[in-house]
Order: sequence, then structure tokens, then C-alpha cells
Amino acid sequence: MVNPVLLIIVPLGLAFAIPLFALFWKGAAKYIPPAALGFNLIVSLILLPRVLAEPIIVSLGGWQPPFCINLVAGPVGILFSAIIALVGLLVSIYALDYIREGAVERYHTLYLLLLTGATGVVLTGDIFNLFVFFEILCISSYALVAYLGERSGIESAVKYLIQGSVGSSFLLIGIGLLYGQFGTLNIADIAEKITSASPISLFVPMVLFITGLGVEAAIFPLNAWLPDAHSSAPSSISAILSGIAIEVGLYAVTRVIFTIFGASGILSFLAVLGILTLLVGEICAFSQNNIKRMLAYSSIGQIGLILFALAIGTSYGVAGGLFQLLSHTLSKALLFLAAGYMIYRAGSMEISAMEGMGKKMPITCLAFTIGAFSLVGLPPFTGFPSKFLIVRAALATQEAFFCVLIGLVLLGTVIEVAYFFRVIQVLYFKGEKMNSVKKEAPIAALIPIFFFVALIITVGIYPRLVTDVLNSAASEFLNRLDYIRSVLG
Amino acid sequence: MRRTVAILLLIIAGLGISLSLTSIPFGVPKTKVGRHYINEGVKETGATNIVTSVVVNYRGFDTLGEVTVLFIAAIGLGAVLTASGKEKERKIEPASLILGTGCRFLFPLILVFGTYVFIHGHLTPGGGFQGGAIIASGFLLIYLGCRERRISRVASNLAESLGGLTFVVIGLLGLVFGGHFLSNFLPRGTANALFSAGIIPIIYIAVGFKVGSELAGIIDNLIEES
Amino acid sequence: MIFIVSFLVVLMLVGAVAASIFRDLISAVISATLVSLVAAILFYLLAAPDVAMAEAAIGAALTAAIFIIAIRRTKRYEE
Amino acid sequence: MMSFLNSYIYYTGAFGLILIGLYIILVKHNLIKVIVGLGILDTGVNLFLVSVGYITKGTAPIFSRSEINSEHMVDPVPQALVLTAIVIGVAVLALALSLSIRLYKHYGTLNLRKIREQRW
Repeated sequence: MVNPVLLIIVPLGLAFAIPLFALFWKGAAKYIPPAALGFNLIVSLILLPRVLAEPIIVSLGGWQPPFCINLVAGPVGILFSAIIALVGLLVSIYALDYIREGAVERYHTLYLLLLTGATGVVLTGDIFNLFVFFEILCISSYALVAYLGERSGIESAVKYLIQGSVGSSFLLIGIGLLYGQFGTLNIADIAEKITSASPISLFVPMVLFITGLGVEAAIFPLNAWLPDAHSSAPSSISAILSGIAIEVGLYAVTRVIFTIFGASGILSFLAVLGILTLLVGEICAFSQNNIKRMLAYSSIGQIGLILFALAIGTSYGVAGGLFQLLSHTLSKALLFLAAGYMIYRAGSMEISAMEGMGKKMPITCLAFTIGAFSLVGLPPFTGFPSKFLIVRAALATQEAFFCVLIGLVLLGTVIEVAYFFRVIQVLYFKGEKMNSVKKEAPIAALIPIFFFVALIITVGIYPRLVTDVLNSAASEFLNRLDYIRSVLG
Repeated sequence: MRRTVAILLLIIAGLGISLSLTSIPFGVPKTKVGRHYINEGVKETGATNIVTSVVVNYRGFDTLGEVTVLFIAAIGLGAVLTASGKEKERKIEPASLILGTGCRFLFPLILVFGTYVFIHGHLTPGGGFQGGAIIASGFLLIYLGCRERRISRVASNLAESLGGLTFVVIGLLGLVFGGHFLSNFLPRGTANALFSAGIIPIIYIAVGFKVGSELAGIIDNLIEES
Repeated sequence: MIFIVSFLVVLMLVGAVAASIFRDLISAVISATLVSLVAAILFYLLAAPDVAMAEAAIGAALTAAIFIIAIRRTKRYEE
Repeated sequence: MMSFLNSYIYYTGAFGLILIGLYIILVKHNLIKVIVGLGILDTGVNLFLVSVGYITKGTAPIFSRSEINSEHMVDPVPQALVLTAIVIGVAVLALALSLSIRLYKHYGTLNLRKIREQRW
């Protein structure tokens, strides 16, 4: 009997124990995150077949919901926790060698706690608990963005912190308003009662929730912090922020809209917001010369695409959105990890400094190219089936509105192709200097890069590996009555 | 310009919020979960302070998250401040005699008071956070009055780690013996006695140590650096 | 009773406005601490002694201390 | 007037603090000032949460004597939430202040506008 609460408790306990381990063996800190995340990956994979049949409800403290905090380990929760554990494990292996300067022990503690917070957000079934885990996620990412102590890092961490904490205050006001109306904090309990409330009194809390969570999810007007934070953090952290943190924010937005409020009325508004986010992100990415800023803006664009797909609101659309989320996580993490050592080698983040890198670091550059192709949506990589699913879902609605918007998505993809091919051209076809000494990234970086490439190709060729899970996750989001029934019995 | 835009935004926000406040009138009982805790809390948890039983037992998972947030802040602060790694030799200006003596006299009293507050958290107002904060303010006094003294880094790290681990281990023991994480597996005892309420005082003592050492560590880091 | 509460609320809001006006950051922090202290009294009047203790110990005392330490490390006056 | 005071005075205080805090965050250029604004915003939110749980003529939810009538006890849940929120607030403030100390070391100023100009 494996209890889903272990997914949160074991990493948390290990993170608390890191200072103790460090007393006996200085170098122990960096091996703890891989161990904890490996454990999480195994537990998630064990739980996955069980939750596909029926979600597991864990009540903490031994009382019945809604009188206690409960975890809901449904298909969505376990799918996300598996993704978090997988990406976190691979990136932590990368960090074994990549993180050398500064307070290394603190880096690894914060890193593990960030991922624990993310796991907590996706598993919890209580809005205040969601807020607490959200804070764990956010505060550890503020500290990690500033980890290198450079002036740009500190400045963007400050910006991120101010916007993030205003967002979480909004979230807290929203929680207070909901508690005042319904007298409970349990998501399922609120969802059950919310149908009886007047729509006017629900509008303000919903706006507060969406703005509060939207800061972390980087939805269009609220994403000013993102390019700076993602580009000035260490590359391993950029991979996690782009690959995990904003996706978890988007998960929370989706959960609030679909499960708590059951608000199908604002979906078309969100679809427009998603398209705006997409276009702004892609156009800004196109005009960047700094490779990490380009990748960060491209994350904004991808988030817009995922939001659009989720806002289609059909089971195809939500499944496509989740699939796109999965492929973005894998591809963007790969891109940032590869870019980390390319920057290290070039000594600069400017794209022009990468000339001829394809000859100096062939494997890393090949991995970067594969990540870019996958993000753009070329077969046989995972970006292809996911984008295909989204286009199909939009056309299947047979509404002119979504068909027009999907045209704009394709326009965004064209811009995406343009800027990624510009980088690839610089990598391979420029700089004819013959002094190219081959020196690859160290083995600890190549292993995770190899695994990411393998995953991207495998899922791209056999999308059926994940479609079952994605479909049941989509139906968990869309059937809020099932969710309520499974929690409250 | 910026100011007018800000004021306009705030007016819109204020109007929206006052609109929604009409649905939650002030002073009217409107709870369901809270009523259950008041009626059943003493029987179910053994703690007479219902807020404590909510904080530590019914919603104990939040508290675990909360001490984690403080832990993150302490570590993150250390990481941010020591990123340059340069240790400067500081010139310490000694405090005046009155301040020094007063602080030395008050420090143990404050420590005892803080300990009292967190040990009696399940009976009277107060608990781990308040007690921990009081202890940290005692250390603040020491930094003001006896400027050459420092708490040992190792000891405070140890207190932080052990406090957090105690919380997690008690929760896991609850999972083993009670079937649920954080379930109260110890005897509840009689209400209003010091040794009652099962795991609640133990967790609050752990939280008190953890919060006290973390807040003291934060102050120490801020004073020490730069 | 209601007049005491109204007076306290007005005092608190005045403290908040003062915190925004003062160009001397130490004064601004002291005004913010006044806000926290009055809030602690209001918490007590709202029958929340636990919160009042926490607000007085954490919100007023410790927060003011770390603000003042930070201001001593940086610049005292707003430019 | 009296009835307005009776029913809305706490909410007025709470949202007054929230709006003043937001105003400071939006308008001021000095980083420490902005952090002070964050603190005021937090206090306002906490006051709002506690007043949501209040009952007219309520007593604290503590059975210090067993014969206390539980009919008029105020809701303990918002108080528990606020305890959590206060600690989270101080954690964020401490981190923000340490960041501002570092920022001052790098730029020699805490004026956010000047920092943005120096950046590129």
C-alpha cells in the first residue's frame, strides 16, 4: 500500500535533513535531490495504473473531508507529479556538475523544496493548502533566481518577488471571500455549493484567483517578470522554471476555473488571452539576441498555446493542451540544459557568439536542434502529435471563433520556426574558423540530455504511450461532479 | 501620470471588492467547518485552544508547509547574502553598560516566557509561532546588548533540522499507527491538563524550536553580512 | 466600544498613509510598525488572541528589526 | 451612520490598508518603500480574513473553563489561516530585504527607476 502523501513528505523530510547530512559529509547535499526525486518517480509510476481506475483520496489527520485537508491523487495529480519527478530528477543529475560556485548545499535544498512545493500544488484538494504550497514554490524560486548573485539576477529576483507576492495576496483575498461565502476550504465542497451562489458574488473571487495564479502562470498582462527571471537564473533553474513552475501555475488556473467555479462562460475570454500571450511571446522572442531571453519568451508563447487549448473546453482540447504541456516541458528543459553548456563554452549569451558551435560541441548542439524541432512541431518529435491534436480539437468545435484563432496559432508557429532556424543556422552554417577544438559537455550533463532526447523521440513516435493518461486527466478536469463525488463520497 | 493610472486602478479594485462584500456580512455566523471544530474539537483532539487544534491537527499539513516556507526563507537569505563569499572583519562597537547588563538580565526571562508560550499552546493563546518569535526577539536583544556574542551556526542549523524532522517523523508515525498522516495516535488525556492532547504539544514544541532558531538565524545573517 | 474601534481604524489608516509619505525610511518603517501594532489590538478585539500575539511578536517587533537592519546597510533617505 | 460603522468598520480598515499598500507598491520608486507597502498589504489581508470569521459579541475559541458557552465562539479557521499567513509574510519580507541589501551593493541606489536605467 503506497500512500500518495509520501510524494510530498519524503522529499520534505530529506530536505530538512540536508544540514544534518552535511555535518557528517560535506558533499552529501548534491546527491539527495536525485535520490528523493527518483523515489517520487517510482512511487508516481506505481500509483499511475491505480489512479486511472479510481482516484485515491488521502485525508490527513484522520478526519473526513471537508473537516481536514485532503489530497486528491487523481489522473491529473499523478500525471503532473510524475512529470515533475522525471524532469526534476534529470535536471538534478545535470546540476551535479553544473553547479560549482556559491553555497552549493543551499542550492540543492532550495531546488528540492521547489519541486516539493510543485508536487504539493498538484496533489492537494484544499485551496488554502494550495496557497501554502504555491508559496513554497514561489519563494524558493525567488531565492534560486538570485542564486548567482549577479546584478541582473538580483534585480530580476526583486521584480519577480514583488509581482509574485502581490499575486499571492490577491489569492489570499480570494480565499477569504470564498470562505466567507461557503464556510469551507475544501475544493470539492466549495465546488458543490458554488452552484447555489449568485454569479455577481463569484465574479470578484474568480478575478482575484485568476490574477493571483496568473502571475506565476505568466498569462499575458502579468508576465513582465518572466523573461528577466528565466534568463538570469542558472540554466538548470531556468529549465525548472520554464518546464515546471509555469506549468504548475497553469494547472492551478485550470483547476480553479474548471473544478471550483465550473465557469464555462469565460472560456472564450481565456482563449483570446491565450492567443494574445502566444503572439506577444513569439514576437518578442523573434527580436531577441540573447539566447536565454529568446527561450524565455518562447516559453510565454507556448504557455499561451496551452492556455488556448485548455480553453477550447472539449475533451480533445484539454487533452491536447495537456499533451502540449508535456512536450513543452520536455523540449524546453532540454533546450535550457543544452544552452547552459553552450553559453559556458561561448562565454556569452549572445546568439552571435555561438557561431560554429555545431563543430565544437556536436552532441549538445544536436540535442538543442532536436529540442527546437520538437517545440516547433516537426515530426517525429513530441511537439508534432501535440500540436496536431490541438489543431484537430479546434477544428472539431466547428465554431468560426476557434477556427480564426487557430489560424493565429499557425502564424505564431511560423514566427517560432523563423527564430529557431536563425539560431540553428548560426550554430551550423556560420563561422568557418578552423580552430574548432571538440570539447563536449561533461558526462553528468550528457546523460540527462540523452534521456530527454530519447523521451522526445519515443513519445513523438508512439503518442499512444501517453494518450490514455491524458484522456483520463482531461475527463477529470471536465467532469467536476465526478471529482466532487470521489472526494465527498 | 503613473499616479493617476494607479489611483484609477485602485478605485476599480475597491469598487469590485465592496461589491462582493455584501455577500459576506460582518458579524454573522456563516461557517460550517468552524462550527464542527468548536463543537467537537475538545473531544476529538483534547486541546482546549481550538485554534491550536485547527493549526496543528485538523490543518496540520498547512503548518508543515508554513515551517517549510520559513526554512526556505532562512536558507534563501543565507544563499543571497553569502553569494559573494567575502567575509569582512567587522569593527564591533561595544554597547553601553546599562544596555549590556539589561539585556543580559532580560534574555533568560524572555527565553523562559517564550518556552512557556509554546509549551502551553494547546491550553492558552499562543503556540509554536508566537513562542518561537518571542525567543527570536530575545536573541535580537542579545545582538543589541552584547554585540560580540553570536549563536553558534551549527547549533541553530541542528535545531532547525531536528525541529522539522520531528514534525515529519511524528506525522509518519501517525501514518503507521493511526493509518493517516498526522493522525493523533497518542492518548488525548484530560482536557486542560498540561500533558494532554496527544501529539499537539510535541509538534508545537518542535515548531517553536524551529521557528525560534530560523528567525534568530535570519536576524543573525542580516546583521553579520555586509 | 464602536468609537474606540473607529478611532483605532482611523489611527491605523493614518499610519499607513504616513508610511507612504515619509521620505525618511526609518520613519516610514516606524509608521508601518504602528499599523501592525494597532492591527494587533484589533485582532484582540476580534476575539483572536492567538493572532494578536503572533502579529505583535512577528509583525511588529521582528519585522521592524529586520527593516531597520536592512536600512542601516543601505540608504536611509528615499531619493 | 452607526449601523454602517457597526457592520463595515473592520472591512473598511482592512481594505483601506490593502489599497494603501497597493498604492505604495505601484507608485513608489524606492525598493524599501515598496517592501513596506508589501507589509501593509499583508496586514490588511490578515485583518480581512480574521474579520470574516468574527461573530457579533463573540468570544475567543478557547475553553479555558469547561463551562464556557460555545454558542458565541468566533470561527477558529480564519485565525489558523492568518497565523500561517503572518509567518509566510515575514518570510517574504526577510527575503526581499536581503535582496535589497545585495541590490544596493551592486548599484549603489535603491531607486528602481535608476536601476532600470543603469541596467543595459
